[in-house]
Amino acid sequence: MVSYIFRRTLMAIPLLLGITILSFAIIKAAPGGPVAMLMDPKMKASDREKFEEKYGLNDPVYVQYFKWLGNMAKGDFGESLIKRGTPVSELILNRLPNTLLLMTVSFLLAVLIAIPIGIYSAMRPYSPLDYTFTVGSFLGVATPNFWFGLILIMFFSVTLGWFPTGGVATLNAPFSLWDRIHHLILPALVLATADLAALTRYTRSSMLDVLKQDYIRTAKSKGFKEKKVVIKHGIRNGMIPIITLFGLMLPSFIGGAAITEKVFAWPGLGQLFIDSAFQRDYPVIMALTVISAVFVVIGNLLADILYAIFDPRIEY
Amino acid sequence: MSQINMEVSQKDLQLNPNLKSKPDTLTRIFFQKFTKNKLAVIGSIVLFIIIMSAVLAPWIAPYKFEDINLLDKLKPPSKEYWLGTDRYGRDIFTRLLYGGRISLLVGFCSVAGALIIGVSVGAVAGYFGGIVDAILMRLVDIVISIPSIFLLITVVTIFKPSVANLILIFALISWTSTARLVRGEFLSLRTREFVLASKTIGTKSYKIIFSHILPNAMGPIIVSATLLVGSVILSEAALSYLGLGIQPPTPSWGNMLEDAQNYTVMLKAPWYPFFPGLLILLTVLCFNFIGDGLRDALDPKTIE
Amino acid sequence: MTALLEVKNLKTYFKKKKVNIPAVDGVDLKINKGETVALVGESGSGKSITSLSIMRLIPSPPGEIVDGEILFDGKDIVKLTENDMCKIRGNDISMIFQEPMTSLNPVLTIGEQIIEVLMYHQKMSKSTARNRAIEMLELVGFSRAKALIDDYPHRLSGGMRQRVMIAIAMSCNPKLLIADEPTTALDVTIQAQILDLMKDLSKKSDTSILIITHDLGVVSEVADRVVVMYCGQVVEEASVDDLFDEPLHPYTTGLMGSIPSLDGDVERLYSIEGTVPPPEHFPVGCRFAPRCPHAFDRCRNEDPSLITIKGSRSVRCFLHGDKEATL
Amino acid sequence: MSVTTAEGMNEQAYKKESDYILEVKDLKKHFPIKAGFLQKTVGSIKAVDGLSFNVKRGETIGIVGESGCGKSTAGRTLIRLYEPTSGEIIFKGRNIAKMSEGELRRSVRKDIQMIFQDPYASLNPRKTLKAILTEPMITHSLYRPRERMEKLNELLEKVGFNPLFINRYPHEFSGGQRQRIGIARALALNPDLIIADEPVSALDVSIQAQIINLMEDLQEDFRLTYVFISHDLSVVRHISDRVGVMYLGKMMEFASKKDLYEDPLHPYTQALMSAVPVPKKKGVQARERIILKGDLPSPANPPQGCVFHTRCPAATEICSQMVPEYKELKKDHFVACHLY
Amino acid sequence: MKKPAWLLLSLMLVLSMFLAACSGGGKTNTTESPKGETKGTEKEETKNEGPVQGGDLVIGSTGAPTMFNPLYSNDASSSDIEDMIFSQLMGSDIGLNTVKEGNLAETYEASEDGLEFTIKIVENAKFHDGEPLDADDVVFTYNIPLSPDYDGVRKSYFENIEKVEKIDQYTVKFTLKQVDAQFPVVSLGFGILPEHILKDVPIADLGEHEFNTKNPIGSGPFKFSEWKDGEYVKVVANDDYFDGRPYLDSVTYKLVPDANAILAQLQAGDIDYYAGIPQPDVPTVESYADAAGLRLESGLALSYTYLAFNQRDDKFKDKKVRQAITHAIDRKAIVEHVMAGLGEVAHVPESPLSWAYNPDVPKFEYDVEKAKKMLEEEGWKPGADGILEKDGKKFSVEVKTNQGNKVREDIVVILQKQLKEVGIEIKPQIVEFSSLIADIDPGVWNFEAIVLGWSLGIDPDPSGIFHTKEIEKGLNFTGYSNPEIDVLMDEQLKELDKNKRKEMIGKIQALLAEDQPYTFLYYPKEFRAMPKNLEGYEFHPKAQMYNIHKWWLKPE
Repeated sequence: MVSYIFRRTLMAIPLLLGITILSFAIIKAAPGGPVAMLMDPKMKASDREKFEEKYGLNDPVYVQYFKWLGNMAKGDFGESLIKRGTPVSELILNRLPNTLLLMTVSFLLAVLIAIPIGIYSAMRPYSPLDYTFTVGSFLGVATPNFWFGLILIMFFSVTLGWFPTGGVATLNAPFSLWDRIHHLILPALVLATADLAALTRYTRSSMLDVLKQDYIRTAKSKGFKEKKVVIKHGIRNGMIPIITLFGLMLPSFIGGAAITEKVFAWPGLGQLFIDSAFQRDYPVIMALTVISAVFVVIGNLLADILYAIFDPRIEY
Repeated sequence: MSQINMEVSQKDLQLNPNLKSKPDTLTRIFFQKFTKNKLAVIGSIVLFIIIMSAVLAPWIAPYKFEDINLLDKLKPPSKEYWLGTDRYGRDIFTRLLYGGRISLLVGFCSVAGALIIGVSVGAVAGYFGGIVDAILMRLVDIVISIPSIFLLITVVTIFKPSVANLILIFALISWTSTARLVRGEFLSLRTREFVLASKTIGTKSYKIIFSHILPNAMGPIIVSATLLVGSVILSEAALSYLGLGIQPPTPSWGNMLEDAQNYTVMLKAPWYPFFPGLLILLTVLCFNFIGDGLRDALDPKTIE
Repeated sequence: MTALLEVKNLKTYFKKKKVNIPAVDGVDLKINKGETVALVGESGSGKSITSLSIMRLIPSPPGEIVDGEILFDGKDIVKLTENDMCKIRGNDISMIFQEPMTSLNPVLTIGEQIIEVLMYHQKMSKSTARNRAIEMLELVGFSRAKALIDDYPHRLSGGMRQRVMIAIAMSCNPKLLIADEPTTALDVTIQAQILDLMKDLSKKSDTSILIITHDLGVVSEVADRVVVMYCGQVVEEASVDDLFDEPLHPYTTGLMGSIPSLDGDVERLYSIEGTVPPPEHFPVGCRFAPRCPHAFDRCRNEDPSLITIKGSRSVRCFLHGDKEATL
Repeated sequence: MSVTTAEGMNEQAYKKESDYILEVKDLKKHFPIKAGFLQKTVGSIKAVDGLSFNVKRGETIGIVGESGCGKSTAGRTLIRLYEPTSGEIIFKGRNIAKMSEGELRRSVRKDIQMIFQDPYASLNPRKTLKAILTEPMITHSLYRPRERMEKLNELLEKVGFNPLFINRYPHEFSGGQRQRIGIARALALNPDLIIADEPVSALDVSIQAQIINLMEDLQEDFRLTYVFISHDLSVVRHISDRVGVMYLGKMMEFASKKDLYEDPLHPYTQALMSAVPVPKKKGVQARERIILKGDLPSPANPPQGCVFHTRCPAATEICSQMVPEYKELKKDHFVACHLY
Repeated sequence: MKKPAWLLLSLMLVLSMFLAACSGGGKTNTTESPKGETKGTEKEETKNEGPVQGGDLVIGSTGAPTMFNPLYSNDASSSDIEDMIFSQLMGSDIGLNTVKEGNLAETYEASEDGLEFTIKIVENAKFHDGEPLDADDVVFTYNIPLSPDYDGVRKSYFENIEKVEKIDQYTVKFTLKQVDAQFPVVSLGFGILPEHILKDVPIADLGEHEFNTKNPIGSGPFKFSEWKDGEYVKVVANDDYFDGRPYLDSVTYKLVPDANAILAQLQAGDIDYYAGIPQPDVPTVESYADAAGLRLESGLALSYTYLAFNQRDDKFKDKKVRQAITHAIDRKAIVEHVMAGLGEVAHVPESPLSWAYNPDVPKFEYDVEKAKKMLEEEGWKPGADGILEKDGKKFSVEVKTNQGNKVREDIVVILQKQLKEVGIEIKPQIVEFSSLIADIDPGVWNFEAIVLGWSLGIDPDPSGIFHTKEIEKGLNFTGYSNPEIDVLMDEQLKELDKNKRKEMIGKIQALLAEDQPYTFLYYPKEFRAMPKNLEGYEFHPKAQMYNIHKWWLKPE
């Protein structure tokens, strides 16, 4: 297992390199640069050149890439070009907990809702409730985040006043767990609805598959009641294909919440990603792609480990 | 001769009672299975109506989509404006019809593009395997691993958001899942006995790919394509939110919804976002249901 | 000898597009205490559905027992509530299946899969159940049962898994063991091991066995009595010796003729024309008539009934029926 | 046309070239096992490990063995669906083991055909019978289009299938009927040699007999040579002229049907035969059964010496150390065992 | 074996909660003491009408600040906060006059030739760390951008300074290279940095120094307290502010990136003050203002929105054509419908608020017929499809504007409709901001026409945008060139007499209006929402935080 993890980590290096090369190429191909943000009627072209020179923005792209790569290999992500002087790592570390919290909670929310629904649907396929869940989950997926988010804010926060309008915590108030949860609910809900449909559908079809298996018949022939059969013999087997889906959802951990974060003024990495992309803050963008890629690698690794936990047939 | 045959057939029918008197064409089986899934049928009908009204927009629409009537801004649904008007007093019904043309065009064409790339890459990787497969799949991994929102923003910035470019961009971004899927299908199909049988006959690789493997992989490919259409329409809406979607005044459902995501509009004209939202929902829903229906109808396993 | 299980006129239908498909259509079956009965037939004959009906494991909605009685120890299983049936399944009647590779849950250890039955039916504590499970594994021939108990099924070969299945099925000392094609998926050398084991166990514990198979070789190896099914009906029933000596029904005869022999040569195999019709297309009259070389007009119009002849055996055929029936 | 027995053929052909249509010499097929860091090849599954036998024109060679013994791999390697690891496959005097795919297609593919086990998987569900059966002719540009239809009808009649059904799809037919189609497809190119990989094991007993009879009839009509692979000893006995018994990728015993079944020499063959349950016959004493211990060892890690020694009731010291020679004990009766 | 899976998941959750809690916990440590209510005061229960101390004001912003160093930052959010943290030598009043009152300059004297300025600074100014602010700090601050190592964006603001000298502890002298009428406005409005903290920092590193982000120390009315990236910036009252302690205890500058969400926050009371209400939403905010305890203050903003023509393009070379286009545009309707009527039609590139504004310039009012006629005179004739043609070329224009600005997008849509009337086809192209800026970069000039806005300085000098010398390297991206105006623009900068200068600039404005390098669309009216009980507020068109130390919340 340890050697497997080690091997997988080594195998991730070409993947990481590929991702950084592609990202670097794309972002450099986009017109404009960080100095475009600094437009000022009084600014002279020479001032800009000084800035560009200082940050090596006039070098050939491959030189810039290798310089960046060299620094990154040393663990140095560089400094933001827009928030000059702020290390990229600091920018990211400030927001990483927020993103992790939001994504994990929304993901768990989605899982906690979707899996029981999926299992129920598989147990009673084509029942009225199954249809209801199906339509309901697609409703979630077909509602754009930005619109759904604003609706929730207008209704639950402005009209009813049940939830805060945004942010991670009440301003100027001491830390309280309840306050944090209170702020988390609406954005997590918006994000969860998007994942809900896919998860429900996968769980349903996976469980349908499992419930047709011979060992389920065996379990029934042992005299167990349906509930026990499904819980003890069905779920763990049914979860195995879902793990793949978990792995596929992980890349969206960084960028996936961007729009929701914006609507709920949630200071997460997704927003930082969008802002940096618009501002051409190259070091931040590159650091975020690297982190995102690392997430993917970790996610896949985690999925593999989960596979091994759920499925004893898999050994590394 | 036909008489003799008929006679034999009678006996065959008797001995093989599961043989129907008329041959089952694949199309008929397809329809039989498809129509069994009620949601899929309803989905097809609704989608057909949506597509037809988009296609026939110039004949159905009571106004021109770019006609501004500044005196009738944000009017509620009425006899004059069936679904009300937007912030410029343009008829929402008209814009929805034309918006459907753009949204569906972008959806279909992007997915067609994604399929062309994805199927080619997946087929080559899955059929030939080995180093070709390894390289192509790493490429897929790389594209999948970069957050799509970042890809969208930057690629749109590079190419500029015209309808044609958006189609290109969505195709460039969404081919990966198809490629993975097709590769998987090819990997499993290439060891199937009918493919082996074809090999023992001496059939050439390209012919095996196109005539034996691809038709049998079409089911999952089409299903994933239907799901992709919905997600492209939603991505266009998200891009519109970032201001990089279809350029005004050309309507798309996405940019109409974005236009309606406005505090004033939502307070004063809540019906405005409702309609494009409903159409996006309906379309995505229809595609998903049709996808479900197609999954069952096209599955060669269930044919047998 | 008393009957442990008596199936009377069992009809299990499947509903498909509002049409009833008679998968099992009036089956009578009797198993005495300690007896091994073989249910023989090709695929589509309804033998597996019969066994699943006895277990009340017919997938419902589509399937339903529409008529008949299944008397087990005097109780009619058909009328039991699902709760009461759960107490019988795995305890009084247990079952092993054709596919040992897929019949064990891959994510649970072998031990867990035996222990759970014991804890559930015998209300044993976990540790007692564990000891009993080890005993059972030893009983089915595993020498290193203590180590094996914490292993997962994927580490075992097909033959070993089938032995585990037998251990699970036998752990509560059932009165009846239903074995649905228990050796079909196994190699001959392994099949021999399993058949030996089953014979041995039934002798030791006085368990009745209903073995379902299409392999007449297996039948002659283990069964006391044979019931031949075709198209959802019993077409012939006899003791194993009688049947192999003198098969009465043309289907049984045909079946026996179709099998190449290991000992002697025949120039050409006997073959039954045509195929088994699917349940939705069962013909009127005798269901075997379209394939029967002896069929005459009556066979194509009238449904023969199962009649007892020569005291102990019965057959569903007009060729034999009438003489005896008039007696 | 008169029945040409294997012996008859033998005598006639002896003076000409080789009287063997197919000679297999020390054929090996190893599948690599990849593992560890960087997925290096760390071992191999020796699916077929030194197989030698020959096939005379017009005869039927039966190959029996339990699952995992490599008989199907052997069949697929013979027809070059798998690349042989080493060894020679001499078909009509030419070694096809290392032939390029193009040359195979030009000169050999047509002459060797295969019948597969699974009648459901071996027919493309999306093609009509017509498409399935004309594909071989089109691939090899045989016949003119109109003649193809005639040939097709002829083929179908031969396999007992109503030509009226040529526009139907495989799913409309039962397993037995599909297997007939599979056979017709193999015949479409007028092959010399047919490798039949478990052609009847997926079929019901009554259908199995139909197909066996059909194959026997066709052998006469088309002067076919069969390599018949099966796990069913009775079926193999019925159809074959000579029979080989495989175990863990190796040939244990190879002899004429009569020799093998009446006087099996190898302990494995003996055990195999005794294990088959046979319907009782009055007055016939039940045979004594040899129950083999344990299971088949993994072909990735076969036992040292004789591969069968772990389960052999007659194993001695030497069996675990030396690989027994595959030798001709009697005329045309080969066996690999230290007992002899 | 089943347990670890759930354990792992819950561990992940707990871990992320913990991490988040840590960052939250950090906040409680740095916040002085929790101030429960945002509005109202507790301390002094005075019933008189005088100002009351206390309270926290939450200011909303969609933009995030980048750093707090006026010599390096260049965005509105940063300068909002810099305005509170730093104090400067000179400033402007609500009438846009340059004043020393409320700023560090106590006296301000210019020499006869206009090349030397002597400024005496107040003696009671102190930095937030208690160090007094004196001439050394001023000299230090002004020498930074004069250094060749300086890599900030403000160099041109100081280019005309020859040297800065300390005369005595509280007096400094600026020497200019040449006469510069806008010097006091442009160059003296920068916050003074503390020499005692930064003197050892090499100037090349100053742009990245952590002073800018972690610990800015100025002498302004508020002290920097905390910056949580992406959430808020908090400043607290400076008790030692030389102009008197601010009444507010603290100001929280809250970031809400979504323009609609910020209006929701305003309505819900999560934001007290917001200056960026889009004009189309003003009626909406007005409708809920009362219930939310808000009031709106408004005035013209110091900016204008325009349609610029690329004059390298043959279509736009002729000023008659540009004039005709202006005639064809119904700017009143644009103001009415896009801006909800909240703005004024513009004719010159200067705000009516400015002392140099010249109302008496050539105007090209909405007149479709005249526009058609003028275009026809220039050879543009309607083609078969109604679109004008000349020499076989259609009058089709791609109009770009930046993404993320709804009002500009709307303008383009309406322009398309209006110009169609005269036969000009408009193809809107909404471009992401960075790439739009790249499109108008010197040498690139990849546009035909563009809708943008200029924010104006306090000083009315128009040369940065319309002078010929600004084409090659500056912001005259339209390529407009008029030698007569060039001369006037150079001269007005050297004119120290305000009245004479006003006359010269007025002439420039008239000429620019005649030439129509842009179609000047409108001057927007800006609306700022604030608590009903906010007192001491004065609407300054340029600085939303103007005199914030004078603001106070009236107890209810």
